[in-house]
Formats: sequence, structure tokens, C-alpha cells
Amino acid sequence: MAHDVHTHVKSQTEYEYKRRRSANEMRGQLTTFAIMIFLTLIAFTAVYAGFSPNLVVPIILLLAVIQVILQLYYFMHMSHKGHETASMFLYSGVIVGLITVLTFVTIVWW
Amino acid sequence: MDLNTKYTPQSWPDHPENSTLEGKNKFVGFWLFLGGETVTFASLFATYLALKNKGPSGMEFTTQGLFELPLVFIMTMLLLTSSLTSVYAMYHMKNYNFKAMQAWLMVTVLLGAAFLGFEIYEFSHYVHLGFTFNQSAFSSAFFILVGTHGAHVLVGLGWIILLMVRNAKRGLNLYNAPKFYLASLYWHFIDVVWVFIFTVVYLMGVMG
Amino acid sequence: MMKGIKKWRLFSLLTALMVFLSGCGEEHLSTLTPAGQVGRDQLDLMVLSTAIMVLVIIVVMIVYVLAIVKFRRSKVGENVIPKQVEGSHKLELIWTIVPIILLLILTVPTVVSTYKLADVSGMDTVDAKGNKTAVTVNVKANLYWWEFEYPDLGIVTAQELVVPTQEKVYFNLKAADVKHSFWIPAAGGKLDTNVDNLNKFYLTFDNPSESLQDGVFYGKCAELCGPSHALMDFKVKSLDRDDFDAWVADMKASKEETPEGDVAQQGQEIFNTSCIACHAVSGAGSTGGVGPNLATFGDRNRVAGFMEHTPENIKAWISNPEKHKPGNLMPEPKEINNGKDFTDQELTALTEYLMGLSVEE
Amino acid sequence: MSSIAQKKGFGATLWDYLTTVDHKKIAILYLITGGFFFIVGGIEAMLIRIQLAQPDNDFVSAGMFNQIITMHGTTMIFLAAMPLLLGFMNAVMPLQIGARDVAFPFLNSLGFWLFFFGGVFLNLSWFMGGAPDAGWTSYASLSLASPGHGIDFYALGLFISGFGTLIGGINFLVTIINMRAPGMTYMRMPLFTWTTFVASALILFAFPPLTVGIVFMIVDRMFGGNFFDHTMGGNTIIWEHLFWIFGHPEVYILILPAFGIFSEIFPTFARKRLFGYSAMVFATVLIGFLGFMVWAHHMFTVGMGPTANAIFAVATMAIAVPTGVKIFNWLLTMWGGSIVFTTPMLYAVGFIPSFVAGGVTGVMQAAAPLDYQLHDSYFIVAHFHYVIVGGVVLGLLAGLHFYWPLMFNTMLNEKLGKITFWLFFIGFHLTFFIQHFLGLLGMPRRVFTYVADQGWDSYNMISSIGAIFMAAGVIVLVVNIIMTIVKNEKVGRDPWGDGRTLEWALPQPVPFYNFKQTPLVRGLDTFWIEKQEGNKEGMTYAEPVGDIHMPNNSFVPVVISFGLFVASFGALYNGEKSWAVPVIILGLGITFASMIHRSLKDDHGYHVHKEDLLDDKGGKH
Ligand code: HEA
Ligand code: HEA
Ligand SMILES: [Cu+2]
Repeated sequence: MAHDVHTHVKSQTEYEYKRRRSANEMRGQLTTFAIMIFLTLIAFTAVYAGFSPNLVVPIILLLAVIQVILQLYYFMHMSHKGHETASMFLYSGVIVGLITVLTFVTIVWW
Repeated sequence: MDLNTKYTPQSWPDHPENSTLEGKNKFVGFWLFLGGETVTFASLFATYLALKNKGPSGMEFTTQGLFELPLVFIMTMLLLTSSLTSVYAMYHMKNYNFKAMQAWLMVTVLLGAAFLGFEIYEFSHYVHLGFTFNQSAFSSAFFILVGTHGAHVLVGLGWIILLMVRNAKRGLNLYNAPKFYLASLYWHFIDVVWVFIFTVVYLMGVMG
Repeated sequence: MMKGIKKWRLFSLLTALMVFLSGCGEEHLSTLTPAGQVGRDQLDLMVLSTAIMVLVIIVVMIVYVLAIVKFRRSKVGENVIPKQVEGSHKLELIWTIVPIILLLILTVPTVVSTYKLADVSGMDTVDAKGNKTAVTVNVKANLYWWEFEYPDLGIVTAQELVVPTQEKVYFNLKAADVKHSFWIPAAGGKLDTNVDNLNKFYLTFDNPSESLQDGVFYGKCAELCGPSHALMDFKVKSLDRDDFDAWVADMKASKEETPEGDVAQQGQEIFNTSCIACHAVSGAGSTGGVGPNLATFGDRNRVAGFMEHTPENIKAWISNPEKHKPGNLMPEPKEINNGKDFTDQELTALTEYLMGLSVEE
Repeated sequence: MSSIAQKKGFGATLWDYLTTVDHKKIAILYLITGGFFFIVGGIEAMLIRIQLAQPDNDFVSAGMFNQIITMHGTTMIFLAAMPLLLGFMNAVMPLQIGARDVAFPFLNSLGFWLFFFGGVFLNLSWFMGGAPDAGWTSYASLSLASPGHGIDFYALGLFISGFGTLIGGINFLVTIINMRAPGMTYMRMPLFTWTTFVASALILFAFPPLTVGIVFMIVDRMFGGNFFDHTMGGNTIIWEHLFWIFGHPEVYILILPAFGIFSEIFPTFARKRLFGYSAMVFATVLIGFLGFMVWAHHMFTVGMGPTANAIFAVATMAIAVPTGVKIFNWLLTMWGGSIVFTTPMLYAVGFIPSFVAGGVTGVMQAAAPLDYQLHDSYFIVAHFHYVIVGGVVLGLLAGLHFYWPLMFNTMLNEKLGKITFWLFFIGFHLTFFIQHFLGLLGMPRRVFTYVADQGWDSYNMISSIGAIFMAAGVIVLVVNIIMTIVKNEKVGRDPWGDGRTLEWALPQPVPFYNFKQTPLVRGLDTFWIEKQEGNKEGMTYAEPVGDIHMPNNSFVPVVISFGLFVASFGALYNGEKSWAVPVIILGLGITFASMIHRSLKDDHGYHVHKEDLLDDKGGKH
């Protein structure tokens, strides 16, 4: 197996382009972060506001799912290519996990 | 891989985390591990949900009586922010800026440690109330779920610190870049789990 | 021609199977000789699924035998390179769809009887006077013995369940210590007795059990529960409704019986100092005994659920329970008899007394 | 057992194996340890059958019997069948896909040693106050009530060895994902590699629930937790769910690699390519997927309610379909081929009717109302020995004969091999066929004895006689192995003459770096293609000869595992002996210190230089 990495020295423009691109991406990450904080705030206030749990529970669960998707796809770069296997296995785990949770809240009693 | 190769920002690859075979293997292997971790935590959550508020007859502890949101909110903010700082660290890693990366990791570690400190405070508070690990099925399930997450935070901190120390002199290379990257993935995953903990355990808890 | 052979084979195999099966069941114990509707439903499912499975096996075996007979190298030739066939969509489709059809045939009765057998709504029906119409038994499984309480009738017994025939008998199942499982093979499938919840189901019995080899059906614990799990047997007596009502009345009346004869009376005294703390001797009452209720002891078919009902075995049991049922909770004589073993004479007296405990005339 | 190693002297060889990170040597370690545990589990099985041969037998006591069945089940599943399969995966899979090693050689070794120390720990219970006695399923109410330390050994032992298995699973997955030779697309992978892939994925998702369940058991028994204590609000059904969420996929973890082995054997000895390759791959994946949806069929009598029972019944039956696809594709592989009955092929041919018989009884059990009768009776024992012995063990024995020349460059004696097969095969059917009827006649499983005259006596005797045949078969096998090792007749490359996949193209003994040059894969059954085209070397290369990078040996995995082994003793005696907590700390200290030691050191391995490769000595070692 080829263990030596072929180092490729970028030209100045290439390099600057790359720097700019990742700086842009980093700004995107900041937005993601802001959204996450915002979602958290909504979740906490929704609970504080004291609406009926039947309403709030689905909402905060949904917010949590959105927030996790942001983490996974942006902070953990799952949106980048090369993550096909990664996401396949992660989702398989999620499916198994969901089935587990589902049974435990339905057919485990008392 | 030749370790003696010295990189410059210009020659540093775009994806240092998986530009070697070892890196690729680690990268894929770690994601698979996270898939397994998902199932681990799902099992813990499932058990917690099944045992929530269950205890010996006449138990006075309930999620509603026990949990206090302000503390949880602060903890959540700390952990979320630490997630962002580790993104910054990886940003500088990709730019081959070792010093900045170490600095951001340092911030991450501090935030994580603060989080852990609050968690320890919270646990000891419960223990003082008499809500100990052995008190009921509910307490066992609670401490195991949240404690397992806490243990992950601890391991994450240890891991990042170890990496920072061992590489302080070596600097960045293609042998340790994947390790930094994985540590940050791990850190994000801890945050993912926490999002569900604060939602399912605390928020849904105070609502009863 | 080919088809004819297949049919003939199927038929002969099935008959052979049936002969084999019917030839070797003990009527009081075998799942193949159902005592009531529940067992029959389950046997029907058994026969249907067996038929499907035999069909599957036959098909597989035909292809299999032909393949290994026709295509052995000694026949085909040493140096032949067979055609490297990639596959066949048509065949794949056939052996996907045919099994699906077979499974659907099995699925329908499966689902139907799953719901049917789980229907315990009849448990709570009451007649005009507000009395429960059906017999309900609360089964409590203890480490190696069974308690049967009839909450609506105010009686309780142990080790030998008594049920009426020709009607649904409902059960509430629970374990007192660790998990067990309640199984009367001839009457129908089992249900677990968990420690943390109540399970409910019903069974039916067509005929009185009198005509059976021992006059009773055999019941088993089917869930590993400790060293003597194997010995946690119980017996079931089915009586027609009149006899059952009579038995219930006798049970209710079984309060204070004075034993007949000196020996038995002496036995009662010993019993009252050593054994009464755990064993009740009256059938009227409710659950809660530390040990099995002995009101019907004299009528029983077995000692401790599995030993033949002889005076020798009763003595053997009392003088050393641990030897016969390892891990059971009955104290050794020394612990209940002022630190001494029972003498032969005392054992005889106890036996006499116990044999006299009877509600049946 | 390369000849180089033998010349080095015993101590050096031992050290070599203790520190090795070479997948081929780790495979041998798995084979030896798994084989040893198979004999142990087999001896336990013989004790069971002796005890049950006649009614009212008192060959072993009641408590002892429960320990024996528990250890028989646990040993056979966790310490024999699974490690043996992991052994074959290690030995064969990297060679099949043209890799130099697995993705993480160090972790590979760590996985083995965790399994090893876990298994040893579990079996130490025999000598330290009694083995676990609550059945291999260790249902919570009984396992919490069980006195002594047996269950603690069970929980801690499986905890440690479970981590080993998990590591192994991840390792194989990454290897297959990242390290296939050029041209080896997913749809060109040999079926054994495919089944390794799916089985490893099942390991990845099935072991976490088991681990979680075991942690609950450990804290409940040793650290005052309340998960399963219903007086404290706990719930025993949680254990049952967690165990079976793991337990059912586990049986497919066992059977799929065995399917893979057979899928290699049929084409080889029928000289015909696997019929319906893509359907086979699809069926494998589907079985793996469905395997996670059906676990509650072990719990039909628990009282989950009719809806849950019906759903799980139907889901379970669905698995018959993809399994049937596999069976018919194997039959059609033989059809039109040129079949030669070597020992491995005998096993493969014996497997088909045996497994189908076991599979269809599984479908019968899936019919929930019928299962109310069958559950926990000897019918179940018959079912799972038909699928496990008739499927997995026949697969292991087939694989042993088939891959022996690949692993050791010698060939097991064919005549003895066939004697083993017939003894084992006849004994197997004799033992277990009759048990179906025992179940139907009302005999519960896990009984240490039974009262005479319930219609079970002669059946049990027949069953026990069958077990003797199996034992005789295994003894002949052991003799065969010893004779083969003593004779040591080398056989060289492609000993079966009809090898189809890449592993048979390698020179024998396989060099420690596997492939001098990375091969180029030009289709399914690469080696067959090259042979048909008259390529003497058996491979086309994807790269010129160059330096090969190899990982260094390491003793650290042994130390890490040993640390956990030590800590387990502390946990076991927690709250009972004053030295318990210090021992936990000491053990974990050893483990963490060695892990930190490992990560602080840069370990870049070494290179085998081109010149050494060309003069055919193969560098150092
Ligand atoms: C390698 C191990 C293995 C395998 C492969 C299987 C395969 C299957 N098993 Fe089994 N099983 C066990 C190991 C295994 N099992 C063990 C160890 C236990 C007991 C654990 C314990 O309690 O200790 C158990 C218990 C068990 C139970 C619980 C019984 C009980 O305790 O009450 C059930 C119930 O549904 C079941 C079902 C099945 C089914 C449907 C399959 C299917 O996958 C089988 C599919 C195969 C076929 C059906 C044959 C080939 C198909 C065709 C030729 C096509 C046409 C077929 C039809 C149309 C039917 N198994
Ligand atoms: C991989 C799994 C596996 C394998 C291979 C086997 C193999 C065998 N098993 Fe079993 N078995 C289980 C898994 C397995 N089993 C499980 C999970 C249980 C359930 C446990 C529980 O209830 O909790 C069980 C339970 C079980 C029971 C039921 C116990 C009970 O419920 O009371 C019985 C009874 O007959 C039995 C018998 C056998 C026999 C005769 C073999 C034979 O095939 C064994 C063949 C092997 C040998 C015979 C080896 C012989 C070796 C020698 C004689 C020594 C030679 C020595 C030298 C040369 C040094 N097994
Ligand atoms: Cu299963």
C-alpha cells in the first residue's frame, strides 16, 4: 500500500483561494453556532413558559434533532463528501437505537 | 509516510486528517465507533425512560422536584461553546497553524472542565439531598446515563490534553493530524449526546 | 408423474409423522394430545406449520439429491470445466415469491390466534348479581412450589390446581421471588410469571381428568429458577362444573377439622408447634403463605410436587427436604423442632396427620 | 507455525506470538484458544448428556448442573464459536481482498487479548467458588438472586471479552472499506469477505446493548444499583430486552460467516462460480438488517401483549426468505457443476439439510401461539443446536479443513477428516433430532433431572448416545491435527487445485507482508480468471515492487488486557474484601498507563526494503 503521501505544493493563488474558502466556511460555522444557541434558547423558554407538555415535548424533541443535525453536518463535516460510509453506519446506529427506545417506552411496563 | 517532511501552509494537504492510509483508517474506524456509541447511548436513554421516576414505594424524588434548569442552561452553553472552539481549532489545523490550534484546544479544554465541574457540583448536590446512586431505580438510571456522558467528557478532556502535551514539541504532521481531528469529532459527539440529555432528561423532566 | 410421486411422498411422510407422534405422547403431559381449545388451537398451528415445513424440506431435498447424484465429478468427468453460470433472475424470483406465499399462509392463523389467545376480557364479566361469571385463579410461583388462589371464591390451595371443565379458566400470574413460567403442556402453552407485573391468560379443559393415568394433568415450571427448577412440578385436576362447585364448598368448609385417631392427633400437635408458622391447613382464605397450603394434602397426587404420594416419601421429605429439592426454603427439622431431628415416631404421627388433611370425601 | 518461527526456539516463538500484530498469527491464536474452549464446552455438553441419559440420575448435583449448562452455552457461543470465526476472518479476509494486513494491527492484537483474558477470567469461576448458574441468558431476577460470585464472573468476563469482539468488528469493517486492492469493488468481493463485513456490522451494533446490560448487571450486583430490583423500582424485563437485542443479532453473527465459508467451498469443489452472486450479497445484507427487528421472538411468553407478539412473529418469519434464497443459490451452484467430495465439501453438503431442518423449526417457533408451547422446552434446544451445530459448527469444521493449508501449508488427512465428518454428522442428528419430540412431549429445558415414566426416558438415552458419536468425531479430529503437525508435509500454493479467490494465489507459506506487490483485481474469482488465462503467477499486479511498510510488534495489548483482568478481581470482591478497591485502581492503573505509554510514543513501524523483497528472503523476521 502506498504509504508515502505525494506532497503537493500549492501555488500562491491556489493557496489564497483555499484560505479564503475555509475562512468563508468558518463564518458559516459561526452562523451554525448562532442557530444552535437560538434553538437551545427556544427550547428552554418553551419549557419555562409552561405550555402543555403535549405541545412542548414534540417541539423540543424536534429542536434537539435539528440541532444535532447541524452538529453532525457542519461541525462534524458530514456534509462534505467522503462521509458516505460514515453516515451509513451512523444512521444504522440511529435506526437500531430508535427501535430500542421505541420498545422501551412501549412494551416495558411499570 | 516520511515524518521528517516539513510542511508549510502551502504544502499542507487540504484534508490532513485522511491523506494517509492510517489517517483514512482512523477516520472511518472512528465514525463506525460513533455508530456503536449511538446504540450505547440509545440503550441508556431507553432504560432511563423506562425507569424514570420509578423507585421504592413512597419515593419522594421526581424529575420535577429534582432538576433545576438554570444550572443545566449554563452547562449547555458551556458545552455548545466548547464545540465551536474545537471547530476553530480544526480550522487552524487545516491552515497548518499549530499555535492557534493549540490555543483553541486549550479554550475547549477549559470550557469542558468547567462543564464537568458543574456536573460534579450537581451530582454532589443530589447526593446531599439523599438522591444517591443506590437510592432507587430512577437514581441509578439517571446517574448511569448522565454519568456515562460525564465520563465521556472526562475521557475527551484527557485525550485532548494528552495530544496537546505530546505534540507540543513535535508540531503538526500527518501522523498526528488525524488524531487531533478524531479528538474533535469525539468532542462534537459528546455535545450531540448532551443535546438529547438536556432535552430528554432535564427539559422533559421538569415538565413531568 | 413427477407430481404424483411428490404428492405420494408428502402424504406418506405426513402419515409416518402422525403415527410416530400419536404413538408416543402421554395424554396428561403431551402437547400433542390437547386437553382443551387452547391446546387444540396451538396444535392446529403446529400441524399447519409442520406441513409447510415438510413441504419446504421435500423440495429442497429433491433438488439437493439430484444435484449431488447427477453432478459428481466421477460422473461428469475429471477434467471438465463446467459452464460458469452467473445466475437466473427467473429462479431468484420463484424462490423469493413461493416462500413468501407459504409464510403468508402461516402468518394469518398466527396473528389471529395471537389475539384470540390474549383475550382475557371475559375475566371481568359479571352476572346480574355482580358476581364474576368465570373462574379466575391467581397463580403465585414461589421457589419450587405453586400457590393457587381463587379470589372470587375465597379459597386457596397449593401444588394441585383444580379447575372446572368446559369453560374458560382465567389466570393471573405472578412470581414471588424470581421469575418462573407456568406451563400445563396438555392444556396449552405457557406464560411467564414475572416478578414485576401481572400476566393474564386463559386455558380450557374439555373433560374431567379422572380418566387420565394419574387422574391429573402435569404442570411444569418452564423458566430456569434455581437448582430445583426441574422439580417444580404441579398437578392439575379438572372436574366438571358440579364436582368443582362441590369441591369449592368443601374447601370453604375445611376450617377446623379434628383429626381422627390418636396418632394423627399427636401429629397435629407436632404440626402446630413446628409447621404451622409456614403452612396453613385450611383451604378458606387468601394468598400469603410462606409455604404451601396443606388443606388438600391428603388428596394429592404427589409429595412436594414430584415424589410419589407414599408415607415413606412424606417422611423422607420432612426429615430432609434439602436432599430432595436442593435450594428449597423449607427448614430442616432441627431448625423447627428445638434443634432435634424428628424421631421415627414423630414422623409417623405427622404423616398420619397430613394424610388425613383432605377436602374430598 | 512458520518454519522460521520454529527455528527460533520456544521462548522466542512464545514472545513472538505474545507481541505479534500480524493478522495471520493472530488468526492462529484465535484458532488455538477457540479450539481449546470448544473442547471445554464440548466436555461440558458431554456432562449434560451423561446426567440426562437416564431419569433420576445423580451424576452431578442440581446446582452443579446449572453451572454446567450456563458455562456450556456461554463458552460455546462467546469463547468458542465466535473467536473461531474471528480467527478465520483474520486468516482469510485480508488475503481475499489483497490487503497487507488489517486496518489496525495493534487493535487486532488488543482485541484478541481482551477476549483471551475475558475468557480465562470467566472460566476461573470454576476454581473460585462456583461458575455462573443462571443460564447463558442470565435473566435478571435469577441472576440477582444467585448467591456466590458466579454471575459476577459472567458479567465481568463477558464485559472484557465483549470489548475485544467489538474492536475486532470495527477493525474488519475498516479493513474492508479502506484496504481492498485496486479493482476489488464491493460487488467483486468474495462472499466470505461480504459475510465478514455484515457480521462485523452486526457486532458493532449488537454488542453495545449487551455491554450496557452487563454494566447494569455489574452495578446491581457489585455496586448497589437498582436497575433490575423491582422492589426499588427496577425492571427485570429491561435485561431481557437488552440481552436479546444483542442475542438475536448474535446468532447471525455466528451463522453469516459460516455461510460465507460455505459460499467459498461450494464453488471451489463444484468448479463453478457461485450461482446468483448479487442475490447472495443482497440476502446477506438483508438478513443482517432484519436481524435487528426480531429479538422479541425470544420473549413471546413474557407478556408483551398480542400486538407486540404479532409484529415480532411476522418480522421473524420474514428472515426465512433471504435465507431460503441462499440455500437455493447454493443448490444451484452445485447444479451443473463437477462436484468432488473432499472433506470440506462433505461438511458443506451435510450442512444444507441440517440447517434447513433447523431453520424451519425456527419459523415454527416464530408463530407466537405455537411458541407458547415450544418456548423453554427441548424443542428450542433442538432448534438451536440444529442451526448452530448443523450450521455454525459444520461451517467451522469445514473451514478448518479448507483453510488449514492456507494457514499452515500442510493438509489435514482426508481419510481421518471424512471419518470425523461421518461420526460427527450421524451423532449430531442422533442427539438433536429426537429432542424435538422431547419438547413436544412436555420436557422443559434446563432441567437437571426428570422423573421416570413421563415418556422421555428412551429418547434421552438415544440423545446421549448421539453425543458420544460427536465426541468420538472430535477426538479423531484432534488426532488428525496432531498427526498433521508431526508429519509436517508441505503442500504449497493452491493445494485444492480449484482455488478461485485471491488468497489461494499467494505463495506458500504466505510471506509476513502477504503481497509483495499489490494485486490488481480483474473480476469476481480473480485467481480463477488468472488461471483460466494461463497466468502462472496467479496475479496481475497493480504496482511495481517497492518498499513495504510494516507495523512493529507490541507487548502493550497484553498489558492493557491484563490490567482489566486484574481490575475485575477487585470489582468482583467489592464491598467484601478490603483489598478490592485498591485492586480495581491498580488494574485500571496498569491499563491506562499502558495506553498512555502507547500514545505518547511515536510508533511508525518499519520498512521492508525493495532489495530484500527481490532477493526473496523477505526482510527481517
Ligand atoms: C446460528 C444460530 C441461529 C440461527 C441461524 C437461527 C435462525 C432462526 N431462528 Fe433461532 N435461535 C438460536 C439460534 C439461531 N437461530 C438460539 C441459540 C436460540 C435460543 C436461545 C436461548 O433461548 O437460549 C434460538 C431461539 C429462537 C426462537 C425463540 C424460541 C423460544 O425460546 O421460544 C425463535 C422464535 O422465533 C427462533 C427463530 C429463528 C428463525 C425464524 C430463524 C431463521 O433465521 C431461520 C431461517 C432459515 C430457514 C427458514 C431455512 C431455509 C429457508 C428455506 C429453505 C426457504 C423456505 C422456507 C420457508 C418458507 C419456511 N429462534
Ligand atoms: C455454539 C454453540 C453450541 C454448541 C456447539 C453446542 C454443542 C452441544 N450442545 Fe449445547 N447449548 C448451547 C450452545 C451450543 N451447544 C447453548 C447456548 C445452550 C443453552 C444454555 C442455557 O440453557 O443457558 C446449550 C444447551 C445444551 C443442552 C440443554 C441443556 C439444558 O437445557 O438443560 C444440551 C443437552 O443436550 C446441549 C448439548 C450439546 C451437545 C451434545 C453438543 C455437542 O455438539 C458438543 C460436541 C463437542 C464435543 C462432544 C467435544 C468433545 C470433546 C471431548 C470429548 C474431549 C476430547 C478431548 C481431548 C481430545 C483433549 N446443549
Ligand atoms: Cu432469535
